[in-house]
Amino acid sequence: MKSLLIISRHAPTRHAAREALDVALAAAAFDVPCGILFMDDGVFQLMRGQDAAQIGQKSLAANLQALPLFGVEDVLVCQHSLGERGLQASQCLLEARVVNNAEIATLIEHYDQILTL
Amino acid sequence: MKSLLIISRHAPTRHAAREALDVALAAAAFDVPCGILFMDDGVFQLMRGQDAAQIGQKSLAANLQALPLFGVEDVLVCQHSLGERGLQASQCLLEARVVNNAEIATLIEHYDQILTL
Amino acid sequence: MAGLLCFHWVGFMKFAIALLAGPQDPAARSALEFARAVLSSGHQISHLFFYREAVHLASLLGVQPQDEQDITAEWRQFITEHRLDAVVCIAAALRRGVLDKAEAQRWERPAANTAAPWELSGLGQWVDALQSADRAVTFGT
Amino acid sequence: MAGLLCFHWVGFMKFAIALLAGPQDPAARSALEFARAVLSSGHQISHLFFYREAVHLASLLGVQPQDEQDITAEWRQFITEHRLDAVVCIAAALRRGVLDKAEAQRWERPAANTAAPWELSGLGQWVDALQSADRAVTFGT
Amino acid sequence: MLHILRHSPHADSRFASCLRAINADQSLLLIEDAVYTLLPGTSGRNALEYLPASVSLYTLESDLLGRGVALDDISSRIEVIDYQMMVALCTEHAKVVSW
Amino acid sequence: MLHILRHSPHADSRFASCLRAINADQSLLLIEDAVYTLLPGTSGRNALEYLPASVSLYTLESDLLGRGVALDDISSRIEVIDYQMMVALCTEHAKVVSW
Repeated sequence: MKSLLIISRHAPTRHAAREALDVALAAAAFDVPCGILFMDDGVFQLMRGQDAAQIGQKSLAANLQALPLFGVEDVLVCQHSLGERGLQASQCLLEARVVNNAEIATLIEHYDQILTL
Repeated sequence: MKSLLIISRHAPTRHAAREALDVALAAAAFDVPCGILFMDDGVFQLMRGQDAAQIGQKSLAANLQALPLFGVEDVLVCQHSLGERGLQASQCLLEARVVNNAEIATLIEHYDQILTL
Repeated sequence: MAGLLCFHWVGFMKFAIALLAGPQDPAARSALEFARAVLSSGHQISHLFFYREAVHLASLLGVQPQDEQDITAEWRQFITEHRLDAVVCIAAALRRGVLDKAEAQRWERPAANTAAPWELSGLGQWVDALQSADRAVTFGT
Repeated sequence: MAGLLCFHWVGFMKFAIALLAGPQDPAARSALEFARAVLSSGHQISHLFFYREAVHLASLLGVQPQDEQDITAEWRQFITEHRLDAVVCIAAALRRGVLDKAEAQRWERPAANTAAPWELSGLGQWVDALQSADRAVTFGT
Repeated sequence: MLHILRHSPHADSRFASCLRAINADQSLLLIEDAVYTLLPGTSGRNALEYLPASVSLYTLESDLLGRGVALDDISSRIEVIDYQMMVALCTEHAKVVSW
Repeated sequence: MLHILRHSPHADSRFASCLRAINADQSLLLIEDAVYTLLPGTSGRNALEYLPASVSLYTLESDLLGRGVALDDISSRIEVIDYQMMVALCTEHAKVVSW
């Protein structure tokens, strides 16, 4: 099996964020070794206290929490992106491993395929 | 008549650029006093030497050249946006008046309505 | 004294509301919430105009998952209930494959995917709306 | 020596190509030009997958101005001519109102707007494509 | 004049363009993903703080809550409003510019 | 590994994100609006020049010509290619990442 890293870089309010999670969950359901890296505005998906109903949306929380249950092994968040946005890993609603630029470059080398979504 | 300023801020390859020009031309056709300000990536619309057929597009040149003919009075380009992109007004395919930030703020005060497209 | 009061009393206004982004963009909801608030504040909506990707809101074919809100259905209901003019830019709609029966016949396409309360018409409608409204607000830039 | 030659000889490859952006985005053309070059280089396209706004490419209803190229028609012709598998993500398509006859009936919508050579299917098809292809290239991110 | 920003300060150059075009005595309303600009300790928030005190700043409560931006974290300079108040703001300003 | 950038360096944070993730001995291909990065005298072009010499840089000729970016202005470090050569690049690299 080729491993797959999904780089999710859209804010949770963008439909693209939901569709990136769908790809990760679909891949994991087919037993593809799969990781997900939240980067750029994608880190906003991990903010606690989002009340999506206020803006007429369905919460992403269930899809996010399904990631480890479905076997998405690596849940990662970009340190640089968090910092730029004034966020800390302790504020995240998933246990995501914080990775720096060098670690991201290594991750991208390590996985067989990368999808930026 | 209420005057209308259109701020066109998309690169020429984006469909949004064409649709912003369509609005300016439609307004001018109805004799609305109308200006257009090219800002951000919108200044790329004014670059000389674009061969749109190379990328399967129809050139924007005809629509741009129609602006003064249709009576679009002010054709303006943002100095800051040009500078950031390494461009000079002399490289533009329309005679556009270069405006700085203070002049842009004044323009926005002067026009009755502003559409960012 | 009356003059001063008049100055503060803005009165009821006619709003023109334009939407540029499609059903998947949060702007589709912002515009609807704003439109609802315009009416509930006692103002009037003189024009609704749908341009660029917003023309997809006029499609009758979208199917949303059961646990998600259907913004196109909400817009359709709002427009119908308040008998509003909802103009979809015809040039933008044709390009993106949003056709009513007349256009589907004219261009010999196999089906239509929009109908009343949506109306396909030209950009002139928006130009006109901008002239006649007291306030023009654009969503989904 | 044979080993060294083998290392440099990449051979013919199976490409999976995904497109995420719609017909109005320059990526729709980049992906098509790339796909043509894959075939003209002697390689094979094992899968085409259309996700997000790219599902609108499968609509049969778009009408382009006469002096502009019709990218959806070009894609349709390319897929038909080379008998390629062109899978449109069914979940993304339903949301955006791109339905074939079967889905239009299932969801009781008044019309269908897509048909062969486009095929509506699940994300599993893309996952499968990523596994079986030698190279996977995404356009329109 | 009322300026409305809706995009994330990180995703686009609109934020900078709007700030370059804003005059003293005008108003700025942050909606949708632009509410992320209000997060403490960010360059966007600093840029807002540097605006002249005569610029009035507003944001939509539902967009804050929807995105998990805590009301407690918002600068006291920002007035938190609802859609009815947004309509009122539009009536009080002669022009509305959406960026 | 081949990185492909397609967005204008001014419109989005992808350019910066890609540069943060790129390793020496990898390749970068600029297509579509990313060719604007090649304009002389811009911060984007400078950022490209600062990449290690071991990073190979490519761009698509049709995208340059379509946007009016003059071939003469392109740094000699950049190899100008067509779609067939882009396909060849994809076969020569084990992985392709589109930003």
